[in-house]
Amino acid sequence: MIESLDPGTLYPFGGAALFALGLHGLIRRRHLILRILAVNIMGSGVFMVFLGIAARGNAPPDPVAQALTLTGIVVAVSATAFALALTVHLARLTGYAVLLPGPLQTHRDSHPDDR
Amino acid sequence: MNAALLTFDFVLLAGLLGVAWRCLASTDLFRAVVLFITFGLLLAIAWVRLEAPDIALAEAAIGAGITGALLLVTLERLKHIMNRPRTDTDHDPAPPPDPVASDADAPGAAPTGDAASRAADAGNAALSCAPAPARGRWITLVVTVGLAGLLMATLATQEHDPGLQPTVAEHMDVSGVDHGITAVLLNFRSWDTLLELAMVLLAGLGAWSLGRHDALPARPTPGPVLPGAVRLLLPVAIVTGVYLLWAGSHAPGGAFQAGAVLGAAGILVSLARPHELPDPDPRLLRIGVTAGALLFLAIGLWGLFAGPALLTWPSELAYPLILIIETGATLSIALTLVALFIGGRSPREDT
Amino acid sequence: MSTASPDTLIFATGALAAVSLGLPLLASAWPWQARRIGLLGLPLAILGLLAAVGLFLDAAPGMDAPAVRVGLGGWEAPLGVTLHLDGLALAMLLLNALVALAGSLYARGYIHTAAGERQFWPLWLWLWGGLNLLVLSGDAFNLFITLEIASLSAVALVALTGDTDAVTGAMRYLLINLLGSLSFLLGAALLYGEFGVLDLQLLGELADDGPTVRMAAALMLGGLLMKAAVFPLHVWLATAHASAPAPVSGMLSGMVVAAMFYLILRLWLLIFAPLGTPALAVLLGLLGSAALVWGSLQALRAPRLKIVAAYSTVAQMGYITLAFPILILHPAAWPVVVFFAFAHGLAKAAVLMAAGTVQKAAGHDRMNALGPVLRARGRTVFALGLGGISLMGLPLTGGFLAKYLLLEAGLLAAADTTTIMQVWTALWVVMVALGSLLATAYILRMVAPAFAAGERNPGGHVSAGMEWMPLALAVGAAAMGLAGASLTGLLEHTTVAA
Amino acid sequence: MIADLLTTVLVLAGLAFFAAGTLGLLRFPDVYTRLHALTKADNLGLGLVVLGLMLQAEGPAMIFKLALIWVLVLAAGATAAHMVAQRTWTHGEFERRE
Amino acid sequence: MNLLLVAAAGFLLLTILFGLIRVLRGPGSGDRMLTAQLFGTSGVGILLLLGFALDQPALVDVALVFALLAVVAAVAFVRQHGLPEPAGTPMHENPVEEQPHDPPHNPPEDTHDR
Repeated sequence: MIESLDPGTLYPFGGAALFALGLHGLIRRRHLILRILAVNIMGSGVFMVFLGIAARGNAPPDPVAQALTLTGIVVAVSATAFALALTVHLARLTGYAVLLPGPLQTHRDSHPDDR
Repeated sequence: MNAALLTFDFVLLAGLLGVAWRCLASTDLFRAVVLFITFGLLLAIAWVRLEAPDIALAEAAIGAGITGALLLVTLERLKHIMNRPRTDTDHDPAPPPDPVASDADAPGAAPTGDAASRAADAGNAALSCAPAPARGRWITLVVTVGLAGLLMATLATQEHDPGLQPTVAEHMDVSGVDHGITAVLLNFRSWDTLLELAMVLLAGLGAWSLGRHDALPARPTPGPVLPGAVRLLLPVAIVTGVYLLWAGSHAPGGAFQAGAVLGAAGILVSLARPHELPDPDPRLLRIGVTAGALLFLAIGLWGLFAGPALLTWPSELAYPLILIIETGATLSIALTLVALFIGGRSPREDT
Repeated sequence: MSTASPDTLIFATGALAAVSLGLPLLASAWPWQARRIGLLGLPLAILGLLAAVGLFLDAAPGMDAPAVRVGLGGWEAPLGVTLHLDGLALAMLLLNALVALAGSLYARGYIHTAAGERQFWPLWLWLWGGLNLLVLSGDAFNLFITLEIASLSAVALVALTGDTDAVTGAMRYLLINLLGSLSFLLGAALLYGEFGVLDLQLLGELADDGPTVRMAAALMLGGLLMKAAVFPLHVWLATAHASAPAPVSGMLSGMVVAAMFYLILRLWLLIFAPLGTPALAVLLGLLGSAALVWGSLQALRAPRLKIVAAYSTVAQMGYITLAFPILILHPAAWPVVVFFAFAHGLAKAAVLMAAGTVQKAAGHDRMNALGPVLRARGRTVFALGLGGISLMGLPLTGGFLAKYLLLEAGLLAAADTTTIMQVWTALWVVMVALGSLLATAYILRMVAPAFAAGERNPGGHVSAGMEWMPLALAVGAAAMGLAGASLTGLLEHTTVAA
Repeated sequence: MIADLLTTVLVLAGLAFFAAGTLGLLRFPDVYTRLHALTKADNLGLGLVVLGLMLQAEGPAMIFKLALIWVLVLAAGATAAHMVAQRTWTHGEFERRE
Repeated sequence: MNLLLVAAAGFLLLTILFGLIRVLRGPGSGDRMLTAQLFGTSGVGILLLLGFALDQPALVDVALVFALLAVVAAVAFVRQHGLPEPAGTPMHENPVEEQPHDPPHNPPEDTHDR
């Protein structure tokens, strides 16, 4: 059992667990900063699966999977940076950094003319 | 020996999952961010264990240097916005309820502790957030645990597949570099890398389109410590960035790691700001941010007309071409990361 | 052998990809001229595209494989990234070109502040370019990056208006997109783990019926269904589409949602078709029907023009989700999805841009106070009506053609299946008819104030482009009913897994 | 052989300082005392580990790189400790252990 | 020899996990920042030990980058960026002239967090 558990098989399991943990956090927590952290943790889970696949077996690691992970990390960083900028912008506008519940806030039935 | 490594892996994975869980379950944003920075550190060590030093390098440069600083400054901006006296009523007629009052009952939000640190964080009251709502707790838990189980079961059925490692090794001599990952990134799958540069640029454009950045006056510090540290770290960071860029062709390193290190150095200078930051002409800044991808595409077009397809490098010219592209990419990435850190477009652009 | 040698087609594919990336890059490097780059570059790119379609149509019969595959960087499939150009891809490129061109001419008048133009045009060209690259790409990981590019530019464009609803909608849209992209990437990672290959066509040949393919299908299609706002995951659509600038709403409802369904269709045709089970058919059918009913009811209730159009998108996406159960039983009917994408894309873009014109003229788009403006602006109301007719599916319009083909495929599928599936297929056919009825209701609700007598007040100034473009798109949606044959001809040359 | 023995001793000593640093961080009452624990782990803990590893290094380039890393960590530790202390001092009222 | 280095790396990893208690419990943000700084140093230590244990010299470069950037997070924590928006140019003025439908709705009634 010990030999079969080389990093190539162990870490993808960790990656799957991180993906699920991040998804749980993304659904449960409503503050935007925590949701962005949850998305990052999910991304790290996916990259751990990718790198686990690259490191399988005792052959030298697969450079294509590692290159894809590097590309994925840079894409994740830029998406996170933009998400943080959007969060600050939303906080400036509404005073809150949380997505208000309810599907649509733009129903104007509370508008004076409509009543 | 590999028993020791195996226990190391188990402890590392347990640590990663524990830190991630505590980070997402915390009711204080600052604690979540610090836990996330620790998560990035443990992640870099995990990439080392998976024999991927390049990715560990990128994770270190981006996790420690860029994401950590970006999150901390975002928290400061949120705190500044929340605590700002709501004089501008046109945006929000009713002032938002006082955060401390509404969250006083939140469990775990007000830990006991020594007065100084507590007082130091009086301003942090805006950074506490309510714990997750009670309803829907079990459904989400069942769904996510089920998903994790399914994923692990699927991964367990997959037996070892050599992947593309043999094919890459076969074509290494033609690729112009002799480090596998750089060959894949800049020769075999260069289209992915070009689109990824576009993605970094697009994030910069998106952040700029939202609004202008705050004023950035010089902020001299009372003591000599910060300027001294910046004076020491800046040259070393630049030299390390150039070294990583150069080493990319035959050892772990490359455009993104170098760009991230130079970007982190830029962020350090924009934070310390011993003297007025040079406010570049917005037109030059826009060209500088786009230069990396434009140069990459321009060189690629030559392949479209002469060679079999777009982005083809002739094998004898491959190494110099790849080096030029990597240099352009490094500068553009560093510039974009600093611009993303500063936040908005420069006020000079709209005058 | 074919007259136009394939290497002109290979050059054309490479050139299409280079232009789709080059234009946005130029606009980002020189935003002060971004508007001119857009207005000059887009028509030229579309002329190139038409030339490529011509080349493809007369070269395709002679080619053995019905697709042009270009290994970028000179590296063939397993190692390099391959562009994949076939009938389906060309059809979606055409749709993207039409909606983007109309949107650009519309945006010429809609956005007139210099600061606004500097921010709008680069992002707008990135959205168009990102969708082009998405349609051209034939590699799983490359699809992930193009999905991210298209989604990020769409989110930035939605947030451009800067008011509370727009930024809230944009944030919700961003989170859904990130979640969808990550699950797509995890699916691709699983496929790579099992088969060691990322190219879609090679994956199609290697894919068996094992747990990995099943799990990858769930993750990738689930992520894409989230981005395509299929019923249970559609929450983000109304806020984002209703509060975005009008040309962006047109592009989002017209092309972005259709591109996600294109990707679902592409993955279905190449890799995941053997996984289609009757149970999945029933599930998708129920989702589609629920979307149809729920979207139409919300559209009937919504107080604002743009929100009616946004909820009608949720409803019309129900049609495409309904097409898949029939596809599982009768695989040869897959062009129905493309017909729906075309008809809905053109019609919905026309309706949303017309709504934008009305909003610009009247200062608001609350429907109970739009009577005077609608009565005064004949062209815009005609565009609204004509687009609406195509959405309803009245005869001779594009919508009718798509619904007719769907019903025909439904009846064919019902002919040779078990009795239970026949009952379910009959239910889907009834739902399609019901959907048309509900669509008629909310379209007429939009246009009705124009026919009542009352004072006429054209409201604020609106540029010529904002009046003519919705009309042009609406006429295009209607004329598509007559051009069915050429679209079918184009779609014949598509790679479908053996 | 001697080198391996020396390395073992030095690395173990370094670990002792790391342990002391972590223990101090957990046990000390307030911010100002905790930062002393942190800086001990920095300069001595890592210093001894780096010294131990220098014996294993092949060329002078690696030895120089290890020394550079140690100097950088020293600078980082000192700067961070100073600034955190200054910020807590200015923002929080002075907390003295009666 | 390699066994010792790996064991040492494992020990440092354990010190990080123990240090987490201070991050979780630490009343003030200053404590948490200090702990993050200590983790940075322990991280450098682990990387160096693993670098020599698995003889991958590239890990020393990773440790170098970590050492270099450890101070950026601390400086970001200390140098608040909370500066007022530039005077007279509200941050979120609409670049695209969108007719404001009307003043935004009043804040939601139910309990919400920030």
